[in-house]
Amino acid sequence: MIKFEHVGLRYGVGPEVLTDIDFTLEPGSFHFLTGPSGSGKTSLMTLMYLGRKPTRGLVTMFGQNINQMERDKLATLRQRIGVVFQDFRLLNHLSAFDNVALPLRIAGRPEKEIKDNVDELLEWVGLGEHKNVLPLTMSGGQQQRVAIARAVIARPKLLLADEPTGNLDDEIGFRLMNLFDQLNRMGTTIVIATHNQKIMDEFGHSRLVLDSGTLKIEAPKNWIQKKIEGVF
Amino acid sequence: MIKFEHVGLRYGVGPEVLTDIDFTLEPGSFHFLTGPSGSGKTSLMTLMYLGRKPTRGLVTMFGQNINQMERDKLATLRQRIGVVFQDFRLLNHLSAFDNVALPLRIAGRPEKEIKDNVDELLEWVGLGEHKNVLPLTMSGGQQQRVAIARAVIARPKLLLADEPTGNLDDEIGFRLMNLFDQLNRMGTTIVIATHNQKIMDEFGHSRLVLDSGTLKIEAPKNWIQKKIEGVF
Amino acid sequence: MNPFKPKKDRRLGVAEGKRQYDLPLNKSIGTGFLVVLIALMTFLAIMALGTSFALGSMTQRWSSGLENKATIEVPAEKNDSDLRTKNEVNALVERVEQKLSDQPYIKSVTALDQGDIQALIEPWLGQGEILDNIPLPGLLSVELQISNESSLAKLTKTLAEIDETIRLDTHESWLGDLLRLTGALQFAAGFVLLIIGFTTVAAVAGAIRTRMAVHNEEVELLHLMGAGDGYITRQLQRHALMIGLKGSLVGLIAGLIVLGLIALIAGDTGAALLPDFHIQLGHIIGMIIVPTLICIIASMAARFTVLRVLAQMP
Amino acid sequence: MNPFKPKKDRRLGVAEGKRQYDLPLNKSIGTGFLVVLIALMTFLAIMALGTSFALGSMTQRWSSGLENKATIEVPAEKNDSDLRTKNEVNALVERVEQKLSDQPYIKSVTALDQGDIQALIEPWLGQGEILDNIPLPGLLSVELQISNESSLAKLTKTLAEIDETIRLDTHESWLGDLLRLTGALQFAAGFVLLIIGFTTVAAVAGAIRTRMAVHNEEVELLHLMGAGDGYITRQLQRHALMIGLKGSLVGLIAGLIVLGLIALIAGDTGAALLPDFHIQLGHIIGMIIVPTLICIIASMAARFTVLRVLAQMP
Ligand SMILES: Nc1ncnc2c1ncn2[C@@H]1O[C@H](COP(=O)(O)OP(=O)(O)OP(=O)(O)O)[C@@H](O)[C@H]1O
Ligand SMILES: Nc1ncnc2c1ncn2[C@@H]1O[C@H](COP(=O)(O)OP(=O)(O)OP(=O)(O)O)[C@@H](O)[C@H]1O
Ligand SMILES: [Mg+2]
Ligand SMILES: [Mg+2]
Repeated sequence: MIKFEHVGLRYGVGPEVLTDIDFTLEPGSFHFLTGPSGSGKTSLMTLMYLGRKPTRGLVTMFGQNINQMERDKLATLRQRIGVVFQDFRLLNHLSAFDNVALPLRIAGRPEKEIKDNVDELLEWVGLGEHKNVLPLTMSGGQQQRVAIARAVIARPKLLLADEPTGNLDDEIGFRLMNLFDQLNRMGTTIVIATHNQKIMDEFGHSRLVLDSGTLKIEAPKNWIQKKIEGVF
Repeated sequence: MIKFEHVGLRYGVGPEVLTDIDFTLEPGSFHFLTGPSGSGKTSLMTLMYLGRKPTRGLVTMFGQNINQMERDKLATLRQRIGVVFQDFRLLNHLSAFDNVALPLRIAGRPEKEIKDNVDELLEWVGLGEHKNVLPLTMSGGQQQRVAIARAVIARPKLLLADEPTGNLDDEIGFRLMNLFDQLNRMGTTIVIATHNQKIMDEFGHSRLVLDSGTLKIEAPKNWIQKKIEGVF
Repeated sequence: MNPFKPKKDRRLGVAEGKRQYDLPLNKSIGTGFLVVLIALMTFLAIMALGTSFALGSMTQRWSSGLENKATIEVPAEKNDSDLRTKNEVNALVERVEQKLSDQPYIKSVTALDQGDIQALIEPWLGQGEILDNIPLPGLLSVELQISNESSLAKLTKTLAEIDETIRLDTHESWLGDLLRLTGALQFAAGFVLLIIGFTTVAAVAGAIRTRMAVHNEEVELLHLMGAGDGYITRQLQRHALMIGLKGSLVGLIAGLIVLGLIALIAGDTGAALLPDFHIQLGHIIGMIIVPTLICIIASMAARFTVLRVLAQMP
Repeated sequence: MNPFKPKKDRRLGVAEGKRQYDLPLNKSIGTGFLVVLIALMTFLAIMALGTSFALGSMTQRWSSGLENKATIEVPAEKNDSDLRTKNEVNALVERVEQKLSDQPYIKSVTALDQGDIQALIEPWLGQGEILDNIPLPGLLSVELQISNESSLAKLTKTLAEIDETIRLDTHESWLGDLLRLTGALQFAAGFVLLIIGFTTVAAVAGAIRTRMAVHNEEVELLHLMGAGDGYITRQLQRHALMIGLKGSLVGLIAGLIVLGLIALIAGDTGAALLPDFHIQLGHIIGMIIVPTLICIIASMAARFTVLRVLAQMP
């Protein structure tokens, strides 16, 4: 699904933010991406959603070398990736409904289908009554949920979520994690950047740990084991 | 310090987001404000930092009735309130340094003093090397720390922080909570809106719990007690 | 509950409802300014075109009406400073008239009445019988078939044969000046049109680039969500086209109104400078081409600007 | 470590370093446009003012040079259609000249030479001794002290006393037309100045409101951080002032250059229409007042716009 080989990234003339990143994510896998603030999680995500090209190294996605791909193909590829941005990036002039509908519209799906899908998903994330509301009049958590809904609406093959529960309480956070789990079971590869220890502990997926620009993969912990330990 | 009496707030013609809020915060106290997403935490904060006037009820701050205050006095009052916004609200064209320096500049403090203060505080929040960096090139957590530094730089009498650790890992989160604690010990009244159960448990301050527009005050839990319970 | 389970009726969905822009273009700051600018440009273009057309038909009228005309003067004094009598002058004029009316290169020749000539001098001498006693020059107005070197040479020769003192006065020099002037003005009008074209391209390109800068985040987001260049370009291009349409229509109407007013006023003053502005098919086509061209320019300028900006995104 | 502990050297801090705007005004979109607009406005104002001054001195020259002048004609024919001899005419002219030079309301009176009059008629009669035999009218040029009803009435009466046939030709009618025309033009220039003022206010106010809209978040943030209205207003006002200064200086210089060029060209063509443009102190002050006024207008428009927007914040 995703293969990084000796990948490095620097912004402008600054130092390398990511150095020698090497990893492979299998299709249908589920990963947490963690690491201290400023360690490069968002930067790594950016490379994965094709928002930047790496300054060096080889990125292979969906079995194709990104560096040599044509523009049109890149666009098609991006349509298969859902992203929850750390700062949401909602379109402020569009209602919650239109924001969530955007990926389907870009894919050129019929309006009827869009309406049904979007309405149902907004209901699911608890925003059924806010579908005609503009982002700027929503609370932080509501905006975050719109961003999540937008990322998953087109049932992407790859879902990248950057701190998707930072503004949400545990209850709704877990609910959304379950949404990601369902998506994962339908075949979507998922990477979630998070600082939330509780969620990482609850859902025992493998962790990619970033520290000062280098990546370390921790084997998935046996979380039932951990949970049992927690009880005693 | 802060006294709300029968306060209600509605946005435009919508329903009342806050209904019949009644509470008093003593000078020098420390409170968590919590409640589910969309329950009105940010709205209540907005009333406290004088960003809006309530649609009904009486707000008294620093012993003065807000509703009858003159513009100039309101400005002076605002200078004594530090705010960490949920969405940071940094000025994107100003460096981290200039963003943090803003409250001191508005207060008309001399540049030399500003420089020393800001440099030291930026060092303290772990951004010593990023002082000349523009917000848009900072990571989410770094931006949040700039926002926090800006809120505390002028040593306000009242500090309002809306989800100040949403983008931060536990380590730096606790570090910043300690910063707030220090400020509190120097006499600042502090209200922190948060979903972070761990932090609320760790620091055993009283909780204001918002639910569907009404406020409930939970007496400060004996958190040493809680901690002991946790150990066993 | 699984919101991702496909439902039957979803697949049967039909495209309906009106699509708006994904980008907040309609609320964009500067749209009004751009419309006004394009209206102004169109207005100027229409004025330039109108001027050009008016000058064109004026030139035509002069060329056809005056270029082939000349005046012949039979002076009241002979070569040797002696005066001619009135009868002598009249005889000479008659001879010239007869002789010239035979020539194939002459279209018409008319002797000016003595009364006409007297009217010219009257202001200086007052009316009265004194004029009858003063020998006045004789004047003839000639119209040539074509006014070229050879026919003028022939005319000069014929006149010299009749009498050496007869003078020929063609309108060539001042008419040439006038034609050169109108030519220059027409050239200036063309130049104005060219500048208008460039300004429109520059303004639209600048405005679109500004829009791209203002809405950079939105554009980038669409790009990241897999919207192709065409998808994004189409929106901005349509936006520019709408602005172009609005602006150029306003400009066209304003221009036509002002041209109409000028024609009306000029008609009142006897059309001395501006000839009656015959509406010809060519003029109508020209007037319609201007807004069309401006719309095309605006939309193409938008297209290339957007594509250039998008090319910088990975 | 406690970053809040006061340090001694902090309290001794000195204000230093240059302060920039807290608002991203300099990078604002539309600043360039506003500068150009103000430059254009200033340019137009300077042109209008220049035209007005030129018309003013033209009027002055006409008034002083021509308004008090009149022409007296002693016709070559008597009332009863008989001709006067040359001597009779000359005698009459001489009498008129003598009589008038005594009158207190006459500044000067000059009889035109017969040669001058002949030169006027020559084109029609050719040169030669014939002119000597033709009785020509006598002409006198008079300059009055003041050209008003009573002095003209007196003049008419005096002339009638000498001879009934003598005609007085004042330049009043066509000069009056011309003066009325230049008056209208000067009025138009003033009107243009007024429109320029309004446009500037509208444009600056609009631009500042746009800026306030674009930078609404930043302005609101400053407001929430306790920045007084003055603190925020000052920044936008200074910004508007800088734009006004830049724009109006460019416009002033461009305007002066173009005026200079026009004066140069007009000087070449003999200053027929545009009089030599004497630079007077009043003109210099006028030219300096324009950009000053525009700067003040811009900065005040900004001030009131900002205050109005701020008043809507709690
Ligand atoms: N656009 C940019 N230009 C320059 N430097 C950048 C840019 N974006 C990020 N950086 C720098 O790269 C480093 C890593 O940033 P990144 O956003 O990837 O961190 P992160 O792991 O997501 O942090 P956080 O948990 O705080 O969101 C930071 O030091 C940041 O200052
Ligand atoms: N400017 C606004 N205009 C209209 N409605 C608003 C506005 N701001 C907030 N609301 C509405 O008020 C309600 C409370 O919002 P608020 O931001 O106060 O919630 P919150 O407790 O801070 O939530 P979160 O934890 O998600 O940040 C929400 O339903 C929201 O849609
Ligand atoms: Mg990040
Ligand atoms: Mg909130």
